[in-house]
Amino acid sequence: MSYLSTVLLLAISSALINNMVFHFFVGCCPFIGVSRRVDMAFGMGAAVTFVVTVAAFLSWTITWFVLAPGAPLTTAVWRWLRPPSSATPDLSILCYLVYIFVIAWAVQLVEMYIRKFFPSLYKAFGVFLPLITTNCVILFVCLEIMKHVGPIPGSVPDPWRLDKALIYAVCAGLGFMLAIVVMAGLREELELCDVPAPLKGPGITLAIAGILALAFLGFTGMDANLAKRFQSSALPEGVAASTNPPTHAP
Amino acid sequence: MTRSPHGPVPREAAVTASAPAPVAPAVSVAPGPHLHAAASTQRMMADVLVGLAPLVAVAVAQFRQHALFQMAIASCSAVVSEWLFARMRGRPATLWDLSALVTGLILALSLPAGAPWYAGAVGAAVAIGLGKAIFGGLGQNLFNPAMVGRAFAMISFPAALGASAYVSPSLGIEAVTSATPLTAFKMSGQVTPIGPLFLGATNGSIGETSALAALLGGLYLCFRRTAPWEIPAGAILAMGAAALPGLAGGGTTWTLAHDLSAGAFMYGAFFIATDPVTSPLTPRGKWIFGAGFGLLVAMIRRFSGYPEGVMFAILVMNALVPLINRGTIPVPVGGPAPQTR
Amino acid sequence: MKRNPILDAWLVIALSAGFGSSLAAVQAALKPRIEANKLCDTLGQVPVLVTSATRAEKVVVGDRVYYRALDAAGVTVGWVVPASGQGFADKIELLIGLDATASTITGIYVLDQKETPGLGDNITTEAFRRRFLRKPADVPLSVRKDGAAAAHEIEAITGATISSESVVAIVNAALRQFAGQLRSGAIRPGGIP
Amino acid sequence: MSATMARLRGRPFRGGVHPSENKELSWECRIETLPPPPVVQVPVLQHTGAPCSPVVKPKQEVRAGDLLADSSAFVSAPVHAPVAGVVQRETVATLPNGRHVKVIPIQTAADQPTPEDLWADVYGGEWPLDGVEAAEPSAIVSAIRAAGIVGQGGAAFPTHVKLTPNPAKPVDTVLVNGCECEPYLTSDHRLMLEAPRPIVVGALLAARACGARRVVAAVEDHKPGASAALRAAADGAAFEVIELPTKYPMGGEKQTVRAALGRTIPTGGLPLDVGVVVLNVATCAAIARAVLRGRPLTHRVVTVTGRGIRTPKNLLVPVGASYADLLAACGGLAPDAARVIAGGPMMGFSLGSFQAPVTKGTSGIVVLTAADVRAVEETACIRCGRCVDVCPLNLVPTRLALAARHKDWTMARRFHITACMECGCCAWVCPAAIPLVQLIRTGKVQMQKEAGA
Amino acid sequence: MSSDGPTPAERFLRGILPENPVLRQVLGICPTLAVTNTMEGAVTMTGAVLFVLTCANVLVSLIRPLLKPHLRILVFTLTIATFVTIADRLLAAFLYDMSRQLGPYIPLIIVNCIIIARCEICASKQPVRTALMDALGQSLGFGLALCALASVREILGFGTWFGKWLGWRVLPVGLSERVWAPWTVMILPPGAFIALALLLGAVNWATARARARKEA
Repeated sequence: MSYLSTVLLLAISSALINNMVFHFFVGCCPFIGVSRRVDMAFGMGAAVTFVVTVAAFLSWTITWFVLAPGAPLTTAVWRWLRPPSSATPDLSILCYLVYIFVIAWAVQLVEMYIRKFFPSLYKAFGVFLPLITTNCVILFVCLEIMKHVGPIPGSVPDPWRLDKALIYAVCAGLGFMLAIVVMAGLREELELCDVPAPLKGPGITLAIAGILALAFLGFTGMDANLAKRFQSSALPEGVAASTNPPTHAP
Repeated sequence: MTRSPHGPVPREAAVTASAPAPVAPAVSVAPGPHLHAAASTQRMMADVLVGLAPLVAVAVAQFRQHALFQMAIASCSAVVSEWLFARMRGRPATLWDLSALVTGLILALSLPAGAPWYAGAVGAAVAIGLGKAIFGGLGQNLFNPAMVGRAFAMISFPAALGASAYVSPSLGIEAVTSATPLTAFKMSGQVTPIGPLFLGATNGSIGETSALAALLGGLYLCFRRTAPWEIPAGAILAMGAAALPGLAGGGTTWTLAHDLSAGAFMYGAFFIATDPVTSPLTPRGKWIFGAGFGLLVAMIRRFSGYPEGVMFAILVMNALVPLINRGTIPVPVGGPAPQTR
Repeated sequence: MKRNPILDAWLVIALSAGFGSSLAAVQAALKPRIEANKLCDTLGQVPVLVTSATRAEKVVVGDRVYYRALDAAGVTVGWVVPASGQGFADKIELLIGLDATASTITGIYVLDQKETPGLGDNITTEAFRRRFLRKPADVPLSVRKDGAAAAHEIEAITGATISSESVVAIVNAALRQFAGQLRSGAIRPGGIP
Repeated sequence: MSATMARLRGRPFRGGVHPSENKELSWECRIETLPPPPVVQVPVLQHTGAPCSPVVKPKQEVRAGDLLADSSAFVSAPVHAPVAGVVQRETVATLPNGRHVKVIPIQTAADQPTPEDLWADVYGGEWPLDGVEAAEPSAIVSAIRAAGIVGQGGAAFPTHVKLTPNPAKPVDTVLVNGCECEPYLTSDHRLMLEAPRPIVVGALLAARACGARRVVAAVEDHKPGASAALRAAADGAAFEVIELPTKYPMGGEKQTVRAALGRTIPTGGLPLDVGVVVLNVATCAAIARAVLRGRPLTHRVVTVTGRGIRTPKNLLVPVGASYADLLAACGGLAPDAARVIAGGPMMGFSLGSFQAPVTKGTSGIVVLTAADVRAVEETACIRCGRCVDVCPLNLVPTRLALAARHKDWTMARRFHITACMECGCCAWVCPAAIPLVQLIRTGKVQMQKEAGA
Repeated sequence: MSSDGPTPAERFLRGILPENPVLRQVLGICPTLAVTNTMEGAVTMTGAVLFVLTCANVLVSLIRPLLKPHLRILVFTLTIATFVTIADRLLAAFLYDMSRQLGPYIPLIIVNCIIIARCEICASKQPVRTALMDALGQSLGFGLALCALASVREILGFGTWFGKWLGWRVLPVGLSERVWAPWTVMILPPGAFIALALLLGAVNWATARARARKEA
């Protein structure tokens, strides 16, 4: 399978099939809170995508080099210290602590950077940035990356290098953005509807999310079938090339 | 005096003329225009019922009492739910606008002949409740109610509505002893001949088997302007476009014509996607909606775990309608209005 | 008045130190147990999959991992072959139990799957898994929709033919590979203490 | 030529509707002259623009054509006495559109011209073409201003304002609007048949005043008699007649200009922006009368029709006569009359009281029966999009109405609420019988108010 | 909130319904939806939240005189993350099945708005006893919402209640598929959203009714 198809599969899988909101339920708070207007939703989605990418980069790097069992930096320091016990150092218990600080720091960093260099962009979605610290999408993506980081070969089933982690983060962010923008469009419409009073606000939003989740179930299995398709389409070409008799044989 | 569902529209009360001698009769005062075309919501819904007639006929001819059973269950459940939910909100139930009946019937026609009673009943109740009532009733729902109900029932009862539910030899009907054409093609690459596929001598949901019947009824609706022709046209064109990279058709024997005639594509394009409430407002939006629907159907059929994608495609496109509407605000003749402030 | 940030943050530093040590303590206390749990996830199934086995040992051949099931006396009484492959919706992960000579299936267990709930996920039910019991491991299995007749046939779950076929295909592929390993001598066959 | 192309395509403008016309009710009725009623009430504001102040005092005697009220504002038009008589104390009347205006009542004097004399004075007699060449453009404009001429198609915009040359926006075409697209109404039709000559002369005078080279009359193709009469009356002068397909609202300025000339008036703009001046046929006739005979605009033709009136007629009436006078002259209301409308049934206003005076802009009175006014219960909008299909301006009426209902002015602006011309096509076609036009109209007013506040 | 606010007992009761974190404040929706397809998940999650919230509230309340405004949030985060890590390890050690089932939703407690909101609103300003009762009340309220949702979902979706731990069946075993079938959708994401939507609607409806009665 080519690199491009891997990317495509990861994108489809994380944005459509295993959509952050509709499949994993993460990011529900902003999904309900900041989905009143399309432009605001778009700002929120963009901000999340941006921060999640930065956070993914940082957390992958830290996990790979420091936190994961057998991380090279930690191991080096460990050897230099020459402790009496010979066990491999494992700092993975610190993961959650480190991630949440990485996220908080990334948010600060992004905020400062944007305020300084893109004031117009800051105006557009600066207000959402502080909210993102407690957005579960970011932490969820970091945790997902953690599952796939293993500096020791064979320690995790499907190890990701940095590129895959970043692609996953961007696609997860875009999936969140898709969900929240679609929801905002629907909610703008909803303001003109005569929704029963007890269901107004979060109630109807959740109900719509339910219907959307139903709709998104239609994509189930798409990644697997596409993967099969890519594999099989790669094969026959090779086979055809080798079995085709030369038509203009000398 | 009329009552608007959004609260009373301010109107001058009817005035009795205090006029000189020749003016005797009472005249009423109302805003213009004072003439009205002979169209009504009820008539549009009745049109849909007429359009559905060929499908119902094929369904009954092919699946006999099982088709009647499904239609009765779903229609009754829909009408009863409509009444119930209207009562719960303390609103008068508008059963005579026929919209609940249409929803029930459209749902029933998308069920397999052998579906158990609760599939239609739960589906129709959910269609009216979750699909319509919680949004405020007729005209305000954001998703096609019948498809919401169908999706809910299908995900709830995979054994009763999934691909395997279509094969039920115990019904004693020849058509349902083998898998539906789409399932047969997707799972084992088996191609149903185009003739029976188009005419409807195949297995499938009771209303979807005959592309011809759907085409006849659908053209009637388009001719009556009850259904916008742009949506089916867009869907068919998009399916055709999808055939170019092999998304539709795709096999050497499974052609574009197969994809167009198989499953609920025609039924969905003409009867479900054209639901005015949940489709875009402008012609341009309708083209986009139809094309998106066609593409999604092709994609889901080809790549997802499900053999058929009409229902999911409708729901996904429904969700996009507000964004489509937003992007296709027509420019007034003479250009956009100058911003005064 | 400028404040010293380090002094200012003394509380944070103190808390960090406290939390760090408590975490270290938790880690030290619980790590063995957690590791055991993780291992148990696979090995816990060994006695179920292979009768009379009490423990198992890991056999690594290249990038593949197999488990040799041992009885209390340390005699090889069977094998556990992990296998995975594409199902209807997503990946299916299985454990296949074999007898000591790797000729008969003694059990099958689904570690992970995301098949359609209520339909495809019936592959995890005992009723379905029992259909693999005492099936030959040296002949490719095949799926029948209407009751298994021959020895190498597995009856499909009603309405979930694809999931059933997927499981059978995964089993066939894994067993073929395992048999190859045995034949090539990469794995020391069982039955010999 | 784009106009020809537009006609060939048979789609002169987008949208539009075909309500049943019912013009046959008064189609054949020759214009009759209404005998002067005992009192006429002349409103001081009959036009778009600043109201006039009275220049006469109560008990003062006036002759027909004497100035009653005037204003120094540019966008305004004076009013004149339509009949000889004695001025009474001014009162206030409510016009059909709901506006309260000052009116100057005149007690009609005993001696009045005979109907024949009146007809001869207003539309009859000779209308020589050589007068056109002789007139100075500025003199034409001031004569029009002095005669108090306003557009007689409905909007009643002061005509001299349109014709005053504007160097920034040169005019090349005068378009004579003979499209009477409202159902039932036939006053313009009858005028074109019975007095085509003053229309032609008036149009040529207007063209000279504003410097237009081309004069085009647009008439719908269901009144071939009218276009033939205009062609005959043109008599070799540079006066084209174009037949346009019959469709409502062909008479709207934007639609007529688009259909006849293939030019699109920008939203919020005027025909002037595309070098066109649009004049109603009756306005043209009034211009001719004002310039050639020095007579002010005091009379106009009004159609009184509908199945709810006993004898439908086209009447030449003095401005200020009450609706009751007109109805009485037509035999009164039939027993099943259900609604009396000032103007056409699409854009007109229904009347609660018949005491209101006829103004320079009143084109007709339509009396509908209970059978015509189907009482349709308003139901929920099912977004069928028919209003979008018929909107001649390519708007989305259902959204505009929804926005107005929820006072969502952001959305109203996004969907260009201010572009709406309130022609009523959307409400006519709406299967749910939603009062779209009314909602949009009140929405526009409220939006303006809130923006101003 | 000033110190002369509600008494500890009142705070405890408030958390359960009038200020229920899920049903009234609509906080912590993510775990509410994710873990409620079985009662076991709901109970385990409640336990984890109870542990973290109680510990965090008590600790924050203890050190509240030392808190500096600009470092406050930092301290909260540090505290919460530590206790979540401990809870996570405890579950992995003693309830491995549930730990596997809940997966990332246990660490996601760190960013659960309920906890940081309680630290901020209550614990950083109130004495230990109040903070403790507040934590208990909020956790119980959270648990109540979770269990309500999980009951609906598990009963409709599987036809069982505490099916894994206690094996209680609500639908009779061997019921024919022609007569009735469990609603699979309820254990999938759409069912979670829809069930919570209806639950919120029902609670709002009941509250509005009660208020109307009181006023009448």
